[in-house]
Amino acid sequence: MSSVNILALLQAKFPDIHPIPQPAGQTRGDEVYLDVPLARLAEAAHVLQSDPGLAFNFLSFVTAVDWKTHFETVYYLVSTTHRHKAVLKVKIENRTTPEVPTVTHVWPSADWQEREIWDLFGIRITGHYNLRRILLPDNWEGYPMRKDYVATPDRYD
Amino acid sequence: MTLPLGIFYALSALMIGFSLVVVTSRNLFRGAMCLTASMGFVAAFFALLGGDFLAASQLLIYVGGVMVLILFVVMFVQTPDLFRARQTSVRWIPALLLAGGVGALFIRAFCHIESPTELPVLQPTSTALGHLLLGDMAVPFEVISLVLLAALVGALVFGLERES
Amino acid sequence: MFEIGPLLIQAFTYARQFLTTLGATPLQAVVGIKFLQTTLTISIILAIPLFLVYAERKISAFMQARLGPMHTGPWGLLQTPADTIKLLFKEDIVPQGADRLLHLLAVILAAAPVFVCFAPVPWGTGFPLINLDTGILFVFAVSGVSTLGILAAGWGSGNKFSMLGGLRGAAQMVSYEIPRALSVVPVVLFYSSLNLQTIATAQMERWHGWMPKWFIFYPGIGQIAFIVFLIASVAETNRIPFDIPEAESELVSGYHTEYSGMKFAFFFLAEYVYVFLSSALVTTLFLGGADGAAFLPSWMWFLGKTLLIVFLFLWFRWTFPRLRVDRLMQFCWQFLLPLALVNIVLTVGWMMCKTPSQDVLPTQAAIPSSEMHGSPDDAGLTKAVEK
Amino acid sequence: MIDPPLLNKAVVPASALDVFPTQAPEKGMFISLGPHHPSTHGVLRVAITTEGEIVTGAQPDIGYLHRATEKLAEKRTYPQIIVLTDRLDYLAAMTNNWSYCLAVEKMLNVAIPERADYLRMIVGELQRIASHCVFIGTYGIDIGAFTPFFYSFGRERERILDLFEELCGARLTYNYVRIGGVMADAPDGWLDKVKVFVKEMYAAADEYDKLLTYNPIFTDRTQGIGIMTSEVAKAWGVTGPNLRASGERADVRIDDPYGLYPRVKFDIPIGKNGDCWERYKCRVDEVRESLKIIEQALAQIQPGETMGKVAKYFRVPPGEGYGHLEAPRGDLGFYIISDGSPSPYRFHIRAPSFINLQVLQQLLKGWKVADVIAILGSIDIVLGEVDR
Amino acid sequence: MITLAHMLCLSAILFSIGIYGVLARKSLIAILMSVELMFNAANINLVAFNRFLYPDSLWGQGLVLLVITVAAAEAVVGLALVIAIYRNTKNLNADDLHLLHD
Repeated sequence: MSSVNILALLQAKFPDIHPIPQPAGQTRGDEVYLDVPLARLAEAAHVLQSDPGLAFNFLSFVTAVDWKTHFETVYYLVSTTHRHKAVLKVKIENRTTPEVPTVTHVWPSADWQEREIWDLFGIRITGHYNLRRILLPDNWEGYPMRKDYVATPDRYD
Repeated sequence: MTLPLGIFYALSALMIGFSLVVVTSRNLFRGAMCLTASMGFVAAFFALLGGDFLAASQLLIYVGGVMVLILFVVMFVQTPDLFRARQTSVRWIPALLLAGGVGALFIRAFCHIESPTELPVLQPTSTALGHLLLGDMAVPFEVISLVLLAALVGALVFGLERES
Repeated sequence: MFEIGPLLIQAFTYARQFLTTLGATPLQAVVGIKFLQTTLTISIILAIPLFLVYAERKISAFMQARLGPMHTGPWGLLQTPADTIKLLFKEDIVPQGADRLLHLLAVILAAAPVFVCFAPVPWGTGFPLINLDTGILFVFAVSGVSTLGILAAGWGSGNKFSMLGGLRGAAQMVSYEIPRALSVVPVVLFYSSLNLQTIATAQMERWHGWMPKWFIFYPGIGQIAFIVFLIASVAETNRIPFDIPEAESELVSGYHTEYSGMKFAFFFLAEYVYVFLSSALVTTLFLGGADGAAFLPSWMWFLGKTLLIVFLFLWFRWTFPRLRVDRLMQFCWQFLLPLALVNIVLTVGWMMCKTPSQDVLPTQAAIPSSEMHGSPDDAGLTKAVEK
Repeated sequence: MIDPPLLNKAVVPASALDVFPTQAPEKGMFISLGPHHPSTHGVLRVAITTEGEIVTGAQPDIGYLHRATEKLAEKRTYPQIIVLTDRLDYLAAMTNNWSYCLAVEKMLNVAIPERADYLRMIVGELQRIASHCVFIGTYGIDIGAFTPFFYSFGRERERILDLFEELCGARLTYNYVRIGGVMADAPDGWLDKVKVFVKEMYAAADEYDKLLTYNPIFTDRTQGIGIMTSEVAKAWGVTGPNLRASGERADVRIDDPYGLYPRVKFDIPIGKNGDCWERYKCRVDEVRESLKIIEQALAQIQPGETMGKVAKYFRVPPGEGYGHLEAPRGDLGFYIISDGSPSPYRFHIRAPSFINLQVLQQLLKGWKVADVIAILGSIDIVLGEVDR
Repeated sequence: MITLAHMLCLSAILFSIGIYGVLARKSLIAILMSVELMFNAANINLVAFNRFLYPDSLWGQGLVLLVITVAAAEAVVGLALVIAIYRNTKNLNADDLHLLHD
């Protein structure tokens, strides 16, 4: 399915979801890039997964990016039935207490990856059933993948 | 004291010691291990009294079978707090008196029993026991096998987990 | 041919006479000789694992496209002694949560019975070991004691994996003892004796003058009994494919997880001696014991057959995966046990057909008392004990 | 009691999963499997709660091998990152290199010389065989068979490592696939050696079948155990042989072709039920398919350049790129965001082992404790990639 | 020289230890174990009588074999009961088990 059809199907239900145009002079893949408002993510995820025309039944990966001014979470979706791909980007303006709703109800595969985002970026995943640090020790201070993270030298440095 | 009598007293002392641990120990597992040792000494007495087949059976059935079962159950049910709890009930004084009385009575009665001094040489008993069990004792033998079957079925029924 | 049996008997007779000339009473002399024999036997048995461990390492290496130990001594021959020395010097660790007494007792309980089990095994013609009338029953009874050692090890270590291993091990050993004992019943029925010496001697006859009358060659019955006994023996020794109690990939190391140093070594010693004992029993019960052509002495035949069965044990271990614990029990109760029972029925049927019914059971008088009785030594001991 | 087949047919909603258990449940037992346990394949800990023989909850606990690869990459130039990727899935470093290079090449938009692409395909498939050899051996050990390990790990994989050593000088961390091509052309006679190896590997695969695949004890322990339907697998993001064993014909080599895979013919072995045995069987069959691919690549490869036109020091144009390929353990992807500087602004790894491992939370439930190791082993994880 | 009296006194002591155990112990398993002690005391008696009074016959030993069998059956059923009780009440204290009492 072409990117136009995906957009049409989605925008019928969520008029505030927009495609992200390719910035001039920048490279990018052949996926459909969608800008999803933070508030609409949970509903949009449901529709993306259950709509037979979209049928994004496979969440390839979830990650986050620290843009210094704001955070962004990235969802890479694949439909194994229609063989099309989409990248959702959710902008999180609140930098002090960033929060994003979980998508584990829709795609269980987000489970640990969302925990990793919480662990490394400090973005609280609201509604996640088991939000604990996953890679770092439970008593770790700070969120190392943030750009402003200052590594405190330990005895190995 | 002759050598056999020395062996007898040594074995008796050990057996009684282990048996006492069985009824006094707080740790059930250790108690069961001591009971096992006690059973082994009973087998030794059987051997001393000429029951070679019997001694082997005692070892095979009691030590290798029944005691393993008991230890199994102990391992299933024993929780750490059971170690510390007193294992003796409040009735231990009357129980001690009763047991002592019965023991004293028996010993007093048995002390004066005369036994023959001339005994035949010990013979292997397996063949003769086989003939006895399937000959003169055939009826009790069969009845016992039925009892065993019933026990097996009963244990299975009790052991089945009821669907709640 | 070079038979050591008669030589040893001669030597022990001289030794007894020597003790008597020193002023010992007959009883003291008998006890002294028995002590000597026991010491000798135990020291021989203690050397078995040393050899078997090396054999296991080398054989498994050749099965697995590698060389095995090569550096310690020529072809790695000194590897096992070196390991023994290393284990002797290692620290003996007892976990904090362990029951210290049981932790120690378990090793003794697991390793000690196996030495006693060797008493009635006939190593060759005329070997001066104890000629027990209850031979095979005695071996089963005493080897059953080591189950307690496994349970005590599982409990005494204070570790969940150990406890699970101990429970599994005990359940497995108790279960497999049943088909193992039942598979021997046909042998006992045929030779109407529990005495291992009698069973071994009875197999020395020939069918049609050439075919050895070993029990394994009895059509049908012999093979089934042999297979059931062999499988149950592998299970009894806790080796792959039945090594559930010590399954490394599941239970870390089962009941000997918390053992180190020489205590650990003793579990292994017991395992290897059990392997040897089981093979010796297979040889005695099914392969005619020390029977063989005259160009080799009888004890060599016995040893050769035993080592062949030991090789089978090793071969199994390095070929098969491990059974799952519930399948293991299923296999025992639903396959081996019925098979052994059917075999007993077949045996009885065979015996009824072959002989007139009244002769199925030998009468007591038919057995000469000299045969029923042990060697002169035993008679002496029993008499002495009576006095 | 939980009925395992029922449980594993449908996706369990996340809310029905347990949080991390720290103590024994009221009825049952708490087993902490690992982190030092012989068959967790590294430093993985699985906290299991059981009721009798049945597993009622399982929570893998990871992070013991975390090396912050993603953070390290932000401080390194693009060619330097290849070295980091070697250390992710240390049993399949070639495909890691390749996947990363695919992502960067997409962003740079460089053309890869044909010979380099063929060499990549050959080493990639050899790497797949080597990785599956490790799986076959270690899975045998998990089930209790020791000998297959020495055949697959000590014999066949060793030969592949020898070939790699001859090719690039390293046996485990190759750094062979470079941005724009490969490090060096194959030495003289190397391709012939691969040809000889391929022939012998067919026989070896048959030998594994004899020793392990159709061994009654092995099939008894693995068939019908750890069943994962394709819905469950897809929902949990499982990829690679684990997904294919569930009956899904999903393979990046077909779905999203890269390199010169369109030029070769091969089958994708798929299973039906998605049990442990089929996950194992898929991998054994994949070894054969990889051999077919290598044979065709060897027939097609022509002499030529092995390095594209890439500057020694380069900057990647700003933007983002995602390159992925079919690694031995599944869909391995690298998501890179560049801001035009010599090092990436954000570097994310879609690690197949990490994502495959989370299905364990659902997969173990309802099976017997004795099956835990069989199921855990059949997922085939590498902790270097799980923890990154 | 071991006499009949020796053996009988020994078994009497063992038997009274068993009685004490049955009466004084709390745990059901311990009570079961004490019963086993009493069985064994009886067995020693039987074999001793056989040996000293009727040395030409084996009835005493045969009887002991039967007793051992019955004891094994008793232990199996008893332990099955213990397990069943434990499963239902999580308690094996004989003093606390009075389900039929009230």
